[in-house]
Amino acid sequence: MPIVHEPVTSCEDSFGHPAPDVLALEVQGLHFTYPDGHVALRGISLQVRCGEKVALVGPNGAGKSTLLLHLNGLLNGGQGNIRVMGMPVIAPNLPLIRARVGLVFQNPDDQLFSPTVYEDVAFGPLHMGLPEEEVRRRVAYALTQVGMAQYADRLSYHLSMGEKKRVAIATVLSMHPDILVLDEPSAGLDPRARRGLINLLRALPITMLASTHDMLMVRDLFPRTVIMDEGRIVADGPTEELLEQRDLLEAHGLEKL
Amino acid sequence: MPIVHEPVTSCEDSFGHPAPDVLALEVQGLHFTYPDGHVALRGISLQVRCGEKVALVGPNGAGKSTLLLHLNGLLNGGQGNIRVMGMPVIAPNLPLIRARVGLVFQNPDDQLFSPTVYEDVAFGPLHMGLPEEEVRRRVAYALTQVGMAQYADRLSYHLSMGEKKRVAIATVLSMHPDILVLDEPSAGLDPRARRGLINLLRALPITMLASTHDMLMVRDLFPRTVIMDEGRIVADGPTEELLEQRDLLEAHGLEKL
Amino acid sequence: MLEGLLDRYLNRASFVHDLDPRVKVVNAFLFILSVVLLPDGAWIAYFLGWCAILAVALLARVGAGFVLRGSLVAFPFALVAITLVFTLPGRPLLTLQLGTWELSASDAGLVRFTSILARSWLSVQAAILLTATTRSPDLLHALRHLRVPGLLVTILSFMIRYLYVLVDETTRLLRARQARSAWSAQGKGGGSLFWRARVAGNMTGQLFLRSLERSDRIYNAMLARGFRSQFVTINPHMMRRRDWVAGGLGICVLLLLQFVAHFVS
Amino acid sequence: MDTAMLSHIWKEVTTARMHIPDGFLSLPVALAFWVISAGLLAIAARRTQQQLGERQIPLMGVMAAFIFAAQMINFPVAGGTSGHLLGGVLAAIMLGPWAGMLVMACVIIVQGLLFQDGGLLVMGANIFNMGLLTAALGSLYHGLAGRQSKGVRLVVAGVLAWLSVIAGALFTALQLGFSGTSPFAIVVPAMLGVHVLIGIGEGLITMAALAFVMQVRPDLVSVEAVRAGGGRSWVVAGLLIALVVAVLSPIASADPDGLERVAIDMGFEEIAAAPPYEVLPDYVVPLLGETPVSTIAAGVLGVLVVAAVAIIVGRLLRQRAAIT
Ligand SMILES: Nc1ncnc2c1ncn2[C@@H]1O[C@H](COP(=O)(O)OP(=O)(O)OP(=O)(O)O)[C@@H](O)[C@H]1O
Ligand SMILES: Nc1ncnc2c1ncn2[C@@H]1O[C@H](COP(=O)(O)OP(=O)(O)OP(=O)(O)O)[C@@H](O)[C@H]1O
Ligand SMILES: [Mg+2]
Ligand SMILES: [Mg+2]
Repeated sequence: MPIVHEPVTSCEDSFGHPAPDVLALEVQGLHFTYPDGHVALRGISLQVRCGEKVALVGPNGAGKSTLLLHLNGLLNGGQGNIRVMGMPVIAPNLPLIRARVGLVFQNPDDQLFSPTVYEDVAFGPLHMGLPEEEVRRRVAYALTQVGMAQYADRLSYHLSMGEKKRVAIATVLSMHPDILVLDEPSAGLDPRARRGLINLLRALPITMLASTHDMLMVRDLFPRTVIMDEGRIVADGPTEELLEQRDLLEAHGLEKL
Repeated sequence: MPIVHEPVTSCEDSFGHPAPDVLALEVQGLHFTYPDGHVALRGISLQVRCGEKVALVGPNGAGKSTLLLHLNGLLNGGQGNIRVMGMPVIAPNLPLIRARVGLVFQNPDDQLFSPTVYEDVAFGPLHMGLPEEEVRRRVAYALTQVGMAQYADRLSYHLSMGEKKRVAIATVLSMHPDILVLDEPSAGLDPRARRGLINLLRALPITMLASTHDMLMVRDLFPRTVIMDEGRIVADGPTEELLEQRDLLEAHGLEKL
Repeated sequence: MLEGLLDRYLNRASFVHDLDPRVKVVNAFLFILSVVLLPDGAWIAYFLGWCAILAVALLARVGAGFVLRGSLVAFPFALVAITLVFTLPGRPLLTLQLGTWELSASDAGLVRFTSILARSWLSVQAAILLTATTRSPDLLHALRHLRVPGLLVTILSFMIRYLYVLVDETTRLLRARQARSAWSAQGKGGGSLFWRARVAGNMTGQLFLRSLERSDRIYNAMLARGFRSQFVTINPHMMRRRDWVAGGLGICVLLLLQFVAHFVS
Repeated sequence: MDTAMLSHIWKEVTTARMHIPDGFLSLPVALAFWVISAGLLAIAARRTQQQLGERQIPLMGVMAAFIFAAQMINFPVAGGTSGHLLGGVLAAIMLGPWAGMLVMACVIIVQGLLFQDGGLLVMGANIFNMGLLTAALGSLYHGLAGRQSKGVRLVVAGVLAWLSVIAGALFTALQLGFSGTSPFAIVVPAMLGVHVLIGIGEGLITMAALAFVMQVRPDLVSVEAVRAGGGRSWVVAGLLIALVVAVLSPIASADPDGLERVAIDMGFEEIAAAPPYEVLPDYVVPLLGETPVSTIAAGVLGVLVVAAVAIIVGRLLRQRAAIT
């Protein structure tokens, strides 16, 4: 049975109101080296509070995806501590952690592997062993949240890129996660779909950490930005301030808008 | 033997100087329906002069890729005429056409199908039947143009996305095309690699037609823009003017910067 | 995660790396052939064979440890042969009492089992040395020039190119599934066996369709660059003096092995 | 030996991937199968070329990479084991028998050549067992179920996939036996016993993958597509090859050890000593007997049983479909 080292908290207090003082995510001194010897993370420390929306930016190869994969234990074996809602991310906790951290991958094709939209969104709840009634409820809820309720019976394979992105997000929303972790959510979308996604993410009342190269989206959506380069966090602060610092941005392969 | 209906022209006059009055590309009343019945192009007419750099923008599914595939005869069977450097794009001319139109696909992994960079760049010249000496010369030329001369012996798989894009461009430059046709060249690149690509494309002295969603690149690189939607060209003119027309852009899923 | 597993080539500058791949392929193949032909119990010859492997590994600067570690892949298969120890008739060495049954290991069985293991182990190491010192494109060139049908070699080269791409794609698919494989706090979860199998099948089917579409795009990319039914390549390899010498030397070693095995011990 | 190694061994043993390493087959057996495989491959290459033309090159290459990658997709079964795909039947159903053979052969060549998963000298045997034989069985699908209802087609595909694993294991066992690497009386029942279970995973994944494609791209697996893919002659050809090999390989085997009399005092406990053999059904060994002749007969019988089950199941299902 799961080991949980501390009482499990939630981003909602006992009255169902948001609890902004709770730490949703806590990373301390995380180091990671790939088996081939490539050092990808060199001491990452990061805290995200409930309800925050944080952008993670940096050049290709900075280690953003590597960090995100750690957050629900898909990669491990490095040094350092990670806690999700107070629970340490260690092997025995993983089955629980994975329901709390909703990881949305860059390419929705990787995430949508069932024939129909319904089955894709139901995968998480079904794997959690929820009763069928509850699964249906959750699928309906998640699809409604992303505005795809009428798509339940469509084949995922034939959706447009923008629709796939939305369904991919629904596949983790159906697990009622506390934190949504997104890897390059706006990649490959045309301007209209991108705008729709930004509006969707803004409206979702959930803690969010997203890696991206899309500085326009960072400006429009994320109040806080973390800049990574070469496996380190080189800046962390309010987006407005960081986006003004041309030198900082240019030193890390980013562009001032 | 190749059928050529009119004297073959070139983007260089007989002294090797650029000849900006020659029509590099001429599309007239092009209609196309996919075998499954989906109508993708509904009467496209477009002219591109030698030396022009033209952006092709429009929402997902507008038919941009479909149009580009027609330009060197990878799709055919629709109504309408296409001429490349005065040559009609018809089956007997295809071997000549394909050397004149360099098509760079969106995903460089699809374009780089040989084990090493060298073999990929040599593929075009080899299949044009050029002698080995000339092939080597052209590979060296093309790789130098994209700044990847020292990468010849690397395995394509191990390159970064930005490097792959450059090599993909080299694979068609080695065929000495008159026109470079690019499908979403900046997709998937981080800001730094994107900037490098834009500079590279700007420096290449060659006619260019590129489909893209990247309005920043359109503004920086292409003096002329063509907007497509639902298989039709809905606007064609100087980029500066088009980018000012908020209503036009929004009606076709594009964003004003 | 799989990159290290996938790429067996060790990028070093060495005499062995520099040899013509044809020489390496032929020598590796002949070495394996010769090892398989060694009789049971030819310990000296096995040892000499191993010395040859070590020498090449040192010369190639790949390290004996690398070769050794890799060679353990054949180990599980030994289970198949271990029964020989107990079934071949011979002088009993050791008798185990298992319940009411008596197991006796015979000397002949042990010799045969160990010999099979030794030969297999030597063969695997030769194959590892080949891939550690020869890049896959060169390996394919060698095959092409050794008269393996060109069509097959071309298909193999496409396969190897897209192997990396598809293995990455699959890794991401598996990760995406794993990321959502949560259990409820009550300790329930996992789904039924058939459901899990169905999900795996769905993933396989999806990967198939994506691959099929990719092959279409690749075909388009080939056509766009002038491909017309015939594949053209340039031969980058020339046999030099040292290639001939190395090849000849290798064959001498093999003959020596056979001589030792049959006439010395 | 560390735990990683142990789990590696356990994985190898409990998956359908029976790559024989070099050294475990005698030279005559290895060479005989090289000849058979090379011959079949030559035919396969020619037939695929006729069907697909120049498009074949990227298609076969990417499909071979697909099978290789698909073999990584697993699903947890129980006790740390997992079900995997071998893919021969799936490849033959999706691409047709000849293309399926070519693809599977490429997979095994690359596994042996680049990753030492299976030897070089024994590659012919590995290609035969896991590639040609499985794809040939897969080709039965078109004759048996090509025009049936969706459910029948899926069941036939699943049964064939299950049988293909068993047939591959049977041939692996026979080759090992003829090489004198393992006594027939142990290796044949043990391999069959283990793979009767392992094959279930193969069957399930193959069915589900086919169902997915039927639902998402029905045009690819429609009756017309199927008709282009295969013919009845395949059933006969596949069977004949299998039979010929089963009869010929003992003659090719120069190693008399393989035909050595199995020690009579051998019991089942030592079989149980090796974890993979735990599932060995007791009754298989007496049935096979102890003499070389009966062992060959067992091999032939195995092939026939496998084929007969395939055909009977197909027939039954077809009749049922005709009634409903
Ligand atoms: N499986 C792997 N094995 C070895 N090295 C890897 C692996 N995956 C990634 N890397 C390396 O680790 C570093 C960090 O990679 P990561 O994918 O986390 O970067 P990223 O910041 O997400 O970049 P991008 O913006 O391109 O997505 C890179 O240098 C990359 O080459
Ligand atoms: N092989 C095909 N069969 C049937 N329909 C297709 C095929 N390829 C594309 N289409 C359809 O044709 C239309 C035009 O597609 P196309 O790929 O040209 O759009 P695009 O403008 O390039 O879009 P994007 O910005 O997403 O690349 C789309 O509606 C698409 O669904
Ligand atoms: Mg990333
Ligand atoms: Mg497109």
